[in-house]
Amino acid sequence: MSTDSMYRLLVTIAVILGSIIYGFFINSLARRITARVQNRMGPPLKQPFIDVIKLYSKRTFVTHGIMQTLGPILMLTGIISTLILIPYGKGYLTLYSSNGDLITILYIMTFGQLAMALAVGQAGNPYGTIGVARGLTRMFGYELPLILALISLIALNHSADVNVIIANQHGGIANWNAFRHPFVGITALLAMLGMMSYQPFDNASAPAEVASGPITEFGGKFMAIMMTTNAMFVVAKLALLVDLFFGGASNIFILALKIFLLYLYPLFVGLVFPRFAMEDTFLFFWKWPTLIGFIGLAIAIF
Amino acid sequence: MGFSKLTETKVLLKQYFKDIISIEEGGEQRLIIDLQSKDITSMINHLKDFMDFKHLSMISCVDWPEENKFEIVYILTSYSKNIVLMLKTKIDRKNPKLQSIMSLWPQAVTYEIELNEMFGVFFEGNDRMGEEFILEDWDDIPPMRRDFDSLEYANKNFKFRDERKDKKIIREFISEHYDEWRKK
Amino acid sequence: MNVLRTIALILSLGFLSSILFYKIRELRNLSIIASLSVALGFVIKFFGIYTGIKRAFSYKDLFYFKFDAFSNFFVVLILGVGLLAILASWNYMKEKKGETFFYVFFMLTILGMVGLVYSRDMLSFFIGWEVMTMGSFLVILQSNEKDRFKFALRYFIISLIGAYSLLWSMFIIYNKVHSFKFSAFNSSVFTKGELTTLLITISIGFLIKAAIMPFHTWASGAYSRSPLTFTAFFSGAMSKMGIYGLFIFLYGSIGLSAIYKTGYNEFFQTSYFQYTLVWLGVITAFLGTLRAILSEDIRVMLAYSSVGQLGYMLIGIGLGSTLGLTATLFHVVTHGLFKTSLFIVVAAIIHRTGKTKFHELGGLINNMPIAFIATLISIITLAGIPPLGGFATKWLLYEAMIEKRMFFATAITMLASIGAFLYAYRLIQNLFLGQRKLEHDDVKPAPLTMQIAMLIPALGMVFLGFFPNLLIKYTNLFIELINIDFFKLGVKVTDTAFTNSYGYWNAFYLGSAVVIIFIVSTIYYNLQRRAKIYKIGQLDIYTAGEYVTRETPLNYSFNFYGFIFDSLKPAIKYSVTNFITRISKEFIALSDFVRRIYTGNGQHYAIFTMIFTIITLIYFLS
Amino acid sequence: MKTTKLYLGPQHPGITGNMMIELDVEGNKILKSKTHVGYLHRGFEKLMERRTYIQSFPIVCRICVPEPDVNENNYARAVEKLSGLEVPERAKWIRTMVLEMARLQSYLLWMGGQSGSMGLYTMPQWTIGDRDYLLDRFEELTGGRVYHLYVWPGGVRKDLPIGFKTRMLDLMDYLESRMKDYTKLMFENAIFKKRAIGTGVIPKDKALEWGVVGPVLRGTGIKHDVRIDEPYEIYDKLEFEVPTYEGGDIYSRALVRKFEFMQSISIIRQIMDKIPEGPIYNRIPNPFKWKIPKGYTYVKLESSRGEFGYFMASDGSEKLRRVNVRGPAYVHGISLLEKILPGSRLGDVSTILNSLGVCPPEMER
Amino acid sequence: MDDLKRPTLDSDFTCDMAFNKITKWAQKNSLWLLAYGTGCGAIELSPTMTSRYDWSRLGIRGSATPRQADLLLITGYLSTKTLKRVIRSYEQMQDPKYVIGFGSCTINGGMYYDSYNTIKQLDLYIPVDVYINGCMPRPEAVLSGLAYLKDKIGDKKADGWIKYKQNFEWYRENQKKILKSFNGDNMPDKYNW
Repeated sequence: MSTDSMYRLLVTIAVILGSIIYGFFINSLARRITARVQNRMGPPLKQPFIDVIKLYSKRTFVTHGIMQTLGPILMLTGIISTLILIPYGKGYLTLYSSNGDLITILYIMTFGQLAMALAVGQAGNPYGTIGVARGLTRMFGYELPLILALISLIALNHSADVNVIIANQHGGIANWNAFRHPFVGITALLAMLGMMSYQPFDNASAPAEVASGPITEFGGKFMAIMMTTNAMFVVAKLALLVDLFFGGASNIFILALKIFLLYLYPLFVGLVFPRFAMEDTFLFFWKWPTLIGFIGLAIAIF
Repeated sequence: MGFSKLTETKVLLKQYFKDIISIEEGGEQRLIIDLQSKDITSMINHLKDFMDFKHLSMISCVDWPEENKFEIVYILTSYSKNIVLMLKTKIDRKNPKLQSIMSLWPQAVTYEIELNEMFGVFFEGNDRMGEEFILEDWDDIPPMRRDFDSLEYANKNFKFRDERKDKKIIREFISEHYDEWRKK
Repeated sequence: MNVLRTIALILSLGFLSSILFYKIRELRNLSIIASLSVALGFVIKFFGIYTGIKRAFSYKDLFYFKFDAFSNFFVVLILGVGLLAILASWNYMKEKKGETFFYVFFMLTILGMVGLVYSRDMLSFFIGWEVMTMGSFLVILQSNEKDRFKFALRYFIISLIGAYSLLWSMFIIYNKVHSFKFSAFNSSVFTKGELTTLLITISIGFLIKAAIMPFHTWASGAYSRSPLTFTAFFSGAMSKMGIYGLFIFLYGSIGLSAIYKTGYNEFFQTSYFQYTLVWLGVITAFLGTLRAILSEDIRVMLAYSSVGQLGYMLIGIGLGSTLGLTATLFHVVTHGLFKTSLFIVVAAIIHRTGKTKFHELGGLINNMPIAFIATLISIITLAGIPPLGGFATKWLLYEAMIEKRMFFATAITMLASIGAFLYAYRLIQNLFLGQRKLEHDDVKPAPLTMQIAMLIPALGMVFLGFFPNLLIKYTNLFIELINIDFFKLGVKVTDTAFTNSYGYWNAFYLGSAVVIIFIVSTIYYNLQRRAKIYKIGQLDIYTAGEYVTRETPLNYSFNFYGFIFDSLKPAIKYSVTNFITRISKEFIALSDFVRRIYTGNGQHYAIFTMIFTIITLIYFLS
Repeated sequence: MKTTKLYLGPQHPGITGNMMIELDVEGNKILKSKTHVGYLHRGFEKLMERRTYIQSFPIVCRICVPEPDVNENNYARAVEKLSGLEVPERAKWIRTMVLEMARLQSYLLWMGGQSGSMGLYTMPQWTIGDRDYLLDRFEELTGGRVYHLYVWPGGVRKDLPIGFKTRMLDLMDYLESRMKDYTKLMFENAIFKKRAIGTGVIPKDKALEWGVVGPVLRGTGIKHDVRIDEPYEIYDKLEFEVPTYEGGDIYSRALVRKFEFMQSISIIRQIMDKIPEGPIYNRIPNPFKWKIPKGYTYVKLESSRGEFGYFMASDGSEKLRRVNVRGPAYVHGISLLEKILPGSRLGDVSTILNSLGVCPPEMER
Repeated sequence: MDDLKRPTLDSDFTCDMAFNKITKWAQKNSLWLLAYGTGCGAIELSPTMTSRYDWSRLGIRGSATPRQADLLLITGYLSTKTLKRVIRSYEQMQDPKYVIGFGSCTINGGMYYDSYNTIKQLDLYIPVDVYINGCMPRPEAVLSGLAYLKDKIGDKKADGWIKYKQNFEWYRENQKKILKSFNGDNMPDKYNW
């Protein structure tokens, strides 16, 4: 193990832990902001950390079978392997993104979701299965605009390597992808609403309709791992979107700031909109965002 | 203005139904009618179809153990005439039977199931009789009958907290001294 | 000794033994398996070696056969999948009504296919093709499904149409080139119009066998109504013959330059014909997946999923670049693997429970753990999730399409592969997870032979996931044989890293990374020692406080993706099958009208003849 | 079995209160729904037969939790009708004000529930937060936030505190201004409209026959309101309109409730201006020996969810023979729900339930 | 179906792990409350939840299912039918779990002392950690009750769930006296998760 790869390994571990902590930090900030909008105080900033420690200190864990125990572990694996493929900056911060391009990242994201879906299936709760079916339908919905945006990016930069895409966006804000190619940017932002599973599209885990959806049967330690993976997944997705559309970041702090600002967008949309019905969610993504996406792609090719 | 409508409906009902036991006005928009149990359904049909009593407010039952009778009360409202009509009929308490009016109003089913569970009144023509509506695994006699004492049932089934050492019934104590306290 | 003759001898021995020993089941099965495995071993041993063995065989300069990597690639697939299918059907077909004939016709189909693949001239190709279709038609009849005749007949008629269009194209070639040999074709002789008709007739013939969208109506019926272990072979290997046929006719004999002659487009650097092939593949992939998502019967869903996957292969061929061909060949192998394993799993389930609908099954994970593992690995490959082999095909295909600047097509194919993830999850959820029904409590695990037949492809997929470059070595062997300068921008394979101008992907590195992280997270998971883990029963779930019994139906499986169906309902009713059923109705109405003429009494016939004679007289006199 | 049995049971975040809807679901569509009640039954009608008239006064307001004043008012008027007790004029004005305040806070609670079930979590925070200011007024007037024990047979227990009028009028202006925000956030919200229009539709011709009452009936376009059909208290001296909207779906019911919310504010303003002076309470004889002659009466009033009636029978002793409460939820929650839910989507169950204003305790008392 | 071994009380409840202080602090400051309005007091929970009183300041959050909840509020009187569901929800909650009884109905039957359908004393059936008095306690009273519970958790006195496990037979015995259909097949005798 040459010093270079050892050093890169240490940086990766640091980035993974950092993304957990930063994910929780953003989550608690989001809770404070929603509380302020609803003119109330909101929980203290360290609340997500307290929740996870409490969940870990639970005394009994209940599982229905081997798959439900394996589910969270595989989900953690899926999320971490997505994280290491996304560049977080220059030099060692590009982690192992030299081993997988945009298509690999797009596909390895589904690994975590499949693991959780299987764990929910094993639990045998009808609410869980309905929640997963809804989540997958929503994914099937928002993937189309997302793919259109990514493919048009590949067409524009003549390469599927994320580092190359970042490199092409150097210079001022003017030539960030989101502004240089407006249509592609708008499609990606609309698709992002679906990815973040916030209010207008949180019918997978809607408490009123399907009691807390997929995580109905998960308590204690499984719920703790679910929350950490959720936090990491949010950071990973946002980092990817920042890299692709908002010019990546030279150092980690600018990246953190950009991630937080981008995170505010689905948050505020979610605060003022009720939930779509399931069919409308699916159709929403296949109507306007897809049209804009096609236009963006057409412009990108010709 | 409602007054004239009241007497007009009263006269109409009288000449339509010969053997009404009694019909009088209880309050300015209320009409109380007593009937035999056998022609209740025909009366209600007539009221609903011709006399525009479209809204069934309630079916209730009053228990008269001393006369050994259940008194079933149908409360109908006519929105156009603004009249609330209480149709009362007395049925035997030993095996209370009555014709169901399920076909007229769907919500009548719920009232009849409740009366069956609470009083034991049996409505023919309603297939959901005996269905568990409110009480679960109830083994005693229907609870709303007068001869069922709920305090004695509570003492038998539930254990009270035993700190009440003095066992004094506060209510009797207050009722005796109420008048002196008011004078002070 | 001539390699070809030995292989033919071994296989015909197997065929004969299936006829002679039909009484003794063990002997017959063992002899068939022996013959197949010996033949397979033989082919693998001499796969790439061309020196020192006689490998060509011709008869009366009409039938030419050749033994080289070009056809061995497919022969290995046929014999391998055939072996697994027969191994699985040892228990599956035991005591079933059509067992004896099942093996006979199965061997006949295999013989036809091997002959077809080794043939180097159109005549023997066509004979092998017919033997294969006939064999498979007869095997479908051996299953004990009620409505198997209707669907077998439909399959047979449509394949017949395909065969005739192939025959038509052969005659066009013959009367211009006067020889059936593939290599004897030179495009100068043909005019542009003739070339296009030639291409169209050939593609119709092969697209029918490969069940591509407009001609796919027979697929769901034939796949689901035939004995399931044979369907594993049917969709695992036989549907690839259409791809092989397209390949050998278009690139083997006609050649790229001739295709370009029929109209070339600079932007996409392909001919219009190939561009239509690509879009046919894309549409098949998308609509096949959509149809699979919304189907209720397990076998019908897997059938439509095969239709969808074949769409991917067609795209690869349509692109006409080395990367496209490697993607197709890679997908031929992976699809062969996971489809065989999935069909054998479903065969085992139906063998044990007798149920074929999603909503009748559920919670079989504890009864059939091996089947669960095999299905899990197959659906991960089906959905193309990185650590396993499925992702290699997806990556290669997308790189090839991007290389050819077909971006819209890439977008829709990617969406189709996400759709594949949807029905893959439904397959494993409704069969193995969820609440187990009362009557399935004592379901025994899959029979031993079936379990072996499931696990071998699963191991193959895992192996492919980590070392895809070994398969690339064989595909490159395949492509070098064709002396056409394809679009040279192939993929540079350095040990397990795939790099080409657009992107890169390192299979082994990613696979090992996932395994290491899995170990790390299990350690992280077991950090908490204090708590106790209780394994609880099936009914202890959150039911909003209510008490439930084993009879309450708690499985959510019917109309699983009802949302997609409701939102796409207006678009779904224009499906191809409705279109064909409408045509057939009008056809029946027409024939009913014509039938009225035969009224059955003499005077009418007399009048008709008299009128007829008068008309002809007038016609000739004037 | 094609269908899945889902229990939107007693412990379910989507259900308002403590009842159970047993659904047979196929995919996303509901085939059959059955409501199970009885989780909050404490046999309160039996208990009232064991208590004298004044003793059952504290029990009466605990029947329906979101709107206790409706029960108090009904019970008081029923006893007055049976015993022929007279109520002073000022007490009637105060009683009407209390009823209208109860309607306001119930509508605020409804707005929170309706939007919460649809996922708009900002709206409940706002509306239930503003409802609390109304509860402060109740606390000031009656001493209790939810259970007020204020309106009893013979009049009202306490007079208006000093300065109550100005504080109430300020609150009315505040609520009126807040309504603009609610309209922008909920009633005019595009997604709310998309989900509300056309779901949970009650056909206009069957509405009366199914026993639909209150805002739900007015939502189907039929104009009936107990305050106009049979004006009790001082409703004949006040000017207010009763809205009707066509469509019979969730959105038309929402508009009806929004319009009535504004009407209640104007009613309270009228009361505050024209309330006469005078005594507030006619003393009743010694409650333990107060015998009421034999008689039957049925008293009803317009609660925020519909016609709320009390059937009372007295038999001349100091305890009443029979009381039977007829709340709107009794019909809306059981027989009406079993007619609307089949055919609608699984996701809309709790939205429809909230739009019908179902309050489980009044279903099984 | 393997036979479930019921959670026996062994050392790990009492042993003092090194970071026990941190877990106590975490359990104290993050209480997830089961969304189950069992009685008439539930109406006072909504103002406590929303912007005016807002219990999320104390780190309390509602949870839809018993699996994630650690706090069960019995808000007011409890009819026998609801008691059966409360027992199932309570047993499905993960340890350590706490119960708060609202109002006088849970203490001695309250106003419905003579009703045939409500239980008179809650802690015969499930262990109760904190009682909040008041016939429907006000939001301030609810918050003070919750604060009191947090202190009790802080110094390890809130051990209702240990009591439930220790004398599980006694509780099951009382429950069976009232719930007639307890030993039906759908109501398993053992600790149903």
